[in-house]
Amino acid sequence: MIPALLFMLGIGAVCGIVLSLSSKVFYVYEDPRIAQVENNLAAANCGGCGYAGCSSAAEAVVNGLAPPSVCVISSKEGVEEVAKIMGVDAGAAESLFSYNMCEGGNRADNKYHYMGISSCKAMALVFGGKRVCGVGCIGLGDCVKACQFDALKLGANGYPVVDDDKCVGCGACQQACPKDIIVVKTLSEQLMKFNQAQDALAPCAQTCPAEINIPRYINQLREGKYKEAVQTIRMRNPLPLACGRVCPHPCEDECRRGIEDEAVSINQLKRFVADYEMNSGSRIPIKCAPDTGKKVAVIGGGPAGLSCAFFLRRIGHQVDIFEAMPKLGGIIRYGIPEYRLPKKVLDWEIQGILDLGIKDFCNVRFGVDFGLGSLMASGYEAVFLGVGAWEDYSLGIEGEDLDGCFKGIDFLQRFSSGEKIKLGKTAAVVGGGNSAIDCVRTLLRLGLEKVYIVYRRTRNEMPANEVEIVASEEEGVEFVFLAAPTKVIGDENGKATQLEYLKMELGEPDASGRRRPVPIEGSETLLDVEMVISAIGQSPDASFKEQDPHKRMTELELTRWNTIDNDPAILQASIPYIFTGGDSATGPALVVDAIGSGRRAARSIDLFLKGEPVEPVKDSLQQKRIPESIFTKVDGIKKTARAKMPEIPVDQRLDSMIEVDLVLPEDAAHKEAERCLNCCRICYNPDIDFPIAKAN
Amino acid sequence: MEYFEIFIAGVFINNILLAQFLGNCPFLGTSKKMETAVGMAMAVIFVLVMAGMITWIVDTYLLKALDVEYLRTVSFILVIASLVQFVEMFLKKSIPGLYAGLGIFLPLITTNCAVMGACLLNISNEYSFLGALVSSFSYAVGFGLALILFAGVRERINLARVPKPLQDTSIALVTAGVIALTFMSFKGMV
Amino acid sequence: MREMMSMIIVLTVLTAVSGGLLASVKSGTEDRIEQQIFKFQLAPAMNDIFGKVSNDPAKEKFEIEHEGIKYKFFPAKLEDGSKAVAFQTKGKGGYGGDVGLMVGIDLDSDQIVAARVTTHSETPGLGARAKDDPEFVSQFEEKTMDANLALKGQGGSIDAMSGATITSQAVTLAAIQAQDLYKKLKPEILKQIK
Amino acid sequence: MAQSLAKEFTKGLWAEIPPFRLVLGLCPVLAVTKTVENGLGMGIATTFVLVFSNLLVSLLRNVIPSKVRIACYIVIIATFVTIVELVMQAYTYPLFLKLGIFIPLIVVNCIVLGRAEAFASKNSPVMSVADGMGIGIGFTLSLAALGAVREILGAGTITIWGGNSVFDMATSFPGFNPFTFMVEAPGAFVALGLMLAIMNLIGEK
Repeated sequence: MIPALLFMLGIGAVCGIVLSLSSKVFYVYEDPRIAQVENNLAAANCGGCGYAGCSSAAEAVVNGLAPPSVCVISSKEGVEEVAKIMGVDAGAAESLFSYNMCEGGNRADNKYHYMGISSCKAMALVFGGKRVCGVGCIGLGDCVKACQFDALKLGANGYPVVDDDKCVGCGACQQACPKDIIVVKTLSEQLMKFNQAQDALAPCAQTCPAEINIPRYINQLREGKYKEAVQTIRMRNPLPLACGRVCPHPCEDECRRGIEDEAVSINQLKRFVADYEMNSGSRIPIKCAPDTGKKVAVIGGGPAGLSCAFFLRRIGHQVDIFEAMPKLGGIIRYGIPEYRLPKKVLDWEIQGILDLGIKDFCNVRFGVDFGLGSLMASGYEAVFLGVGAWEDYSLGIEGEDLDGCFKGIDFLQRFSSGEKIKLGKTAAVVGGGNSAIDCVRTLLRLGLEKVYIVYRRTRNEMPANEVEIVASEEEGVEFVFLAAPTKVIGDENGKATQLEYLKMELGEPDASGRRRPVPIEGSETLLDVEMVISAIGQSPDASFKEQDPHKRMTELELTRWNTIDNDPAILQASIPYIFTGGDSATGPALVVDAIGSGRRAARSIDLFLKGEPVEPVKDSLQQKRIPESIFTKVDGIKKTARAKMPEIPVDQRLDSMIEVDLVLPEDAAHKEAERCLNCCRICYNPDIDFPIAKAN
Repeated sequence: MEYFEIFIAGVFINNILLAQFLGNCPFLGTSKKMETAVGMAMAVIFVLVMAGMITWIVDTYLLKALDVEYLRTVSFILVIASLVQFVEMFLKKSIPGLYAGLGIFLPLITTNCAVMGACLLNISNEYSFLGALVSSFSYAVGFGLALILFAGVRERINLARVPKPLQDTSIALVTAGVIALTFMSFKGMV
Repeated sequence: MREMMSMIIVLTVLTAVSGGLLASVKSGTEDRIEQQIFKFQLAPAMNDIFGKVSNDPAKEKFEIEHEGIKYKFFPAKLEDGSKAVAFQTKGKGGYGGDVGLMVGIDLDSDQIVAARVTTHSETPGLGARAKDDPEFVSQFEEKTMDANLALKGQGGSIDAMSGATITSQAVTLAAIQAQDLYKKLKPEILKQIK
Repeated sequence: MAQSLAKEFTKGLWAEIPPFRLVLGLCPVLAVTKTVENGLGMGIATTFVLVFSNLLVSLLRNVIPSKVRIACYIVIIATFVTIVELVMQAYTYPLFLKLGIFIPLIVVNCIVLGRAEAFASKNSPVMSVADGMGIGIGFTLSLAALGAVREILGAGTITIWGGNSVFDMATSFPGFNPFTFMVEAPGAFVALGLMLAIMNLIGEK
C-alpha cells in the first residue's frame, strides 16, 4: 500500500511539474482560438479526421481549412461550440457551400472512346478527358462519390447538383473534381470570384464587364426558376433592372449563336427576370455574410458606388454612401432620361440595395461638406471614390456661351432634377454618343419641332447604341453627318440663332480605328437653331482635390484626362486606402463597366481591410477572351429569329416621358432562352456509358 | 545477432500493425495521403524509441524494485502522455522546423496503442535495455513500413471504382487485410 | 503561478488516490489471483504430469531464487511412493512470445516424469497443438538429465511437430532450461523438501 | 430528462455504434475477436471502464485544469483499467489470458478517451453514465458480432463461457471445413471491412 501510494504520488508530481514548467518555459504564442477549439474536439487524438491529432485539426479549423464538424467523434454540442468560437471571426465562420459552374446545356462531342474505370480523375488523366471541351464537367460523379453528406446528386442532365441544405462545405467534392467544376466557397468567396483564364466560361460571360454568369441565369429562366435567375445576376450585378434597360449588352456581340444566326437577346432576358421580381410584389432576400465590424465610405452613389457598396455589404462590411445630389443613382438617375429608365424603377432597385443595411447621406459634396480627414476621424478604414464624370467637354468654339447653348450631361441633369429650362423650337445636339441621343430624344418629348444631331463622322462611326439611333430615327430626329461646328451665331439679345459648321470628309483611320474626318476648306454652312447642346463627352470633376483641406489629398494623383489614377487590376489609387472605379477612373464608359469595377474594388478593399496584400486576381481575364472558346463557326444551328423587343408606337410616345421599351412577355422570354446554346456548361453525354450517370 | 533477430521479428514477423493489431486508428486515419503517412511514420519512430527507453527504466528501477508491477498500466500511460506532451512543447519552441514536419503528429501518438503496446511487449518479452531499444525501433519501423505501403495502395484505390457500400473505410480495411496476408509469409523467417 | 500549482496538485492528488485505490484492490484480489493462476495454469498440467498424488503440492510449494529469478517448485508424492518435483520454465522464441513448460522430475531417478505446455499464444491449429497434442510432449517422458533434448534437426532427440518447428523449438528450449536448472538446484530442492 | 437520457443511451446502439459508425477503437476490435467469448469479454471490460471513467470525469470536470486534463483523464481511465485487469485475473483467469495485452490497452482505446473528453467533460454524471453505457453496449455487441462471424467461419464453432460449444458448423453442415484465414490477422481486417460494407448497405436503404 505505502510503496504504491508513494510511487504514484511521485510519478504524478514529476509529470505535473514537468508539464506545468515546460508549458511556461516552452510557451509559444498561437491563436488563442486554436486552444479553445481543441478543448471542444474529442481530444482522443485518434486521427480519424485525417489530421495529425486534435491540435492540428483545431489549427485547420481556425485557419478555415476544416469545418467545425471536422471531429468524427465529437458530439453535436461540441460542433456547435466550435462553430461558436469560430463565429468570433465572421470571415471564417461563414458557411461554405459547394457550387458547380457547369450545369446543363448541350453536349460536347467525344474525342475518343473511353473504356477505363468510371472515375473522372482517371479519365482526366487520359488527355484531360474524352470530351472535346477541355474545361467542362466529365460527369462520372467523383464528386458525388466523395460527398459524405448526400448533398450532391448527378442531376437529370448528368451534371452535379448541390443540395444547399445538406452541404456542409467540407470540400471533399472539390478535392475529388479534377476539373475545378465544383468548388466549395463561402458566399463571400463566390461574390468575390473573378473570371480567370482556366474557368469554364461562355464567350458572353467572358465579355460581360460585370462578369455575370449569363448561361446560368438563362438556364434558370428556361426552367422557370426566375428567382434563382435573379439571384445569379445579383451575384455580380446589383442593378439588374437598370442594366436590363440601358445596357448596350456587349455580351451579345460575342454570342456563339450570332456566328450563324442572330445573337441571343441576353439583355432582354435579364430585364424579364428583373421585372418579374419587381412586379411580383416581394423582394427576393439577398444573403449577406456575417458582420466583420469594418467600416467603409463610398463616395458617389452612382452605379460604381452602388455596386461597390452592395458587394462590400454582402461580404459583411459596414458601408455608408455619400452622394452630392439629392438622390442616389448618379448618372443613371440624372443622365438617363425617364423614358429609358423610369425613376420609379430605379427607386425600387436602389431601395433594395439600401435595405441590406447600407446608410446613405445625400446632398453632401466631397471636399466641401466633408473630406478625407473627417472620414478617417469617423472610423472609416477605406474609401471608394466613385464620383463619376460630370464635367462636359466644351466645343471650344465662338458663341458657346450664348443664351440657348447647353452642355449635354448638365442639360439632362438639370432637366431630371426638375429645373424649368427655357426651350426653343429647334435645336442642334452636337455629338454621336448616347448622351447626344438622350438629349435629342428628350428634346423631342419636350415638344420641339425640329431636332438635329450634328456629328463629324458618319452613322457607322456613331458610338451610341444601335437601338438608340434607330429609335431616334423613328422619332424623327434629323442627322447632320460629317459636320464640325465652328461657331454659334446669336442675335442682338445674345440668343443663339444659328450654328455654323464645316463639312468634313473621311480620311485615314485613326488610333481608335475610326476614319479620321478631315474638314473641307470653305464649306461653312449655317443651321437655323434656337438651342445648341454639346454632348461630346465628359471628364470627372476633380475639384474636391483642391477643396479638401486634408493634407493627404495632395498625394492623390490624377491623369491628364482628370481621371483618378489607379492600378487597373486592383483599382487602388495613389493613396493606399482609396480605391476608385467607374467613370471617375476610366472616363465615360458603360454602366455595366462601372458595376464590374465596383465589385473589383470591393474585392481589393476587402483584402485591404483584412490586412492581406492587395494583389490582382491571378490569371484574371478582365474582358480578355479565352482563345479556344472563341469559335469562328458553330455547327448544327437551326436559324430562329431573335425575340423582338416590344415598344410603344412612335405616335404614342412623344407626348410624354413614358417608358418606350417594354419587357418581353413570358412565352417570348422562354422562347428566347431556348435559343441559348449553353456554351461551356456541359461536356459529356449523360445517357450512356456509366451506371452512376444512369442511377442518379 | 540477437538484436538483428529482434529487429527482423519486430519489423516483419510481429509487425505491430498487421500482426499485433496495435495502432490501427491512426493507421486508417493517416493513410489517406502519402505525405501524412510519412510524417506519421517518422513521428512514431521518434516517440516509440524514446518511450521504449523511458518505460523500460521506469519498469526496471521503479516498478520491479518497489514490487508494484500492477501499476504498470497507469504509470506507463502517464509517462508516455507526459513525454509526448513535453516533446511537443519542446519542439514547438526550440526546433520549429522539425515541429512542422513531425511534431504535429505527436499528439496523435499519445493515445496510440502501438506505442503503449510496444512498451508492454518489451516488458513481457523480458528484453534487456538494449533489446528493448532495438525492439522499440523495429516495431516503429514496422509501423512506418506498413503505413507507407498502405498509403500508397490507398492512393491508388481512390482512382478505382469501388461499389458504394464498400467505399472509404470498408475497402481500406479489406485492403489492409490483403497486406496483412502478405506479411504472414514472413512467419518462420527467424 | 496559481495555475501551475493547481496543475501539479490536481495531477499529484489524482495519481496518489489512484495508487491507493489500486493498492487496496490489489491486496483484496491477490490471494484469489494466485489461486486462479494455480488452478488454470499449473494444476491441470500437474495433474497430467503426476496423475494421483498423496499430498497437496500447492500448499507445500516453495521458492528458490536462481540468477535473480524466483522459481516456484511444487513437491509431489507419487502413488508409487517416489518423490518428484514440478516447476515451470519458459522457452523463448514462439510467434507470440514465450512458451511456458511445466516439467515434473523424479527426485530419485532424476528422470523426467512428464512435461506439459502451460502458457502459449501461438497460432491456433499449428503451434497450439503443443498444448493439446500429448504426442509431442510425451517425447520428454523418462528422459534423463543428460539426454540431449534439442530437436533432431539440431542434433537432439526430439521430433518437431510438423508445421510448427518454431514452437517445437521453444518447447525444447524450455525443457533444456529445466534440465539445467534441476541439475544446479537439486541440493537446495532436497533441502527444502526434507 | 428521461427522454434525453434514453437518447444518450440508445445512440450508442445504432446511430453512433462503434466501431462501425465511428471507426474507432479498432485495435481490440481486430485483435480479440477470434471468438465470441473473447469479444464479449473485451466488450464488457471496456464498458465497465467507459461507464466509470465517464462518471468520474464528469464529477471532476470542474476541478481539472485544462492543460493537464488529458493526463488526468488518462490516469482515471488507467486506474479503472487496472481494476478490471485485477478483477479479471481473479475471477475469469482464462479469459484474462486470452485477452492478454489488450486489457491494459483499453487505456488507449480512442473510444474511452474520446467519450471522456467529448461527452463526460461537458455533461452531468447521470448523462455521462448513460452515454458510457450506451456506447459500451454498442461496442460489446459489435465485438461479439464480429467474433461470431470470425469464429463460425474460422473455427466452425461458437463457444461461450467455459468452453461449451453452443453451435458447431461440423454437426449442422457436415463437410464444413474451417476457414482458418478468418481467425488470422488478415481475416480480422477483411471481416470488419465487409461487415462495415453491409452496415453501409443497410444504412443506405
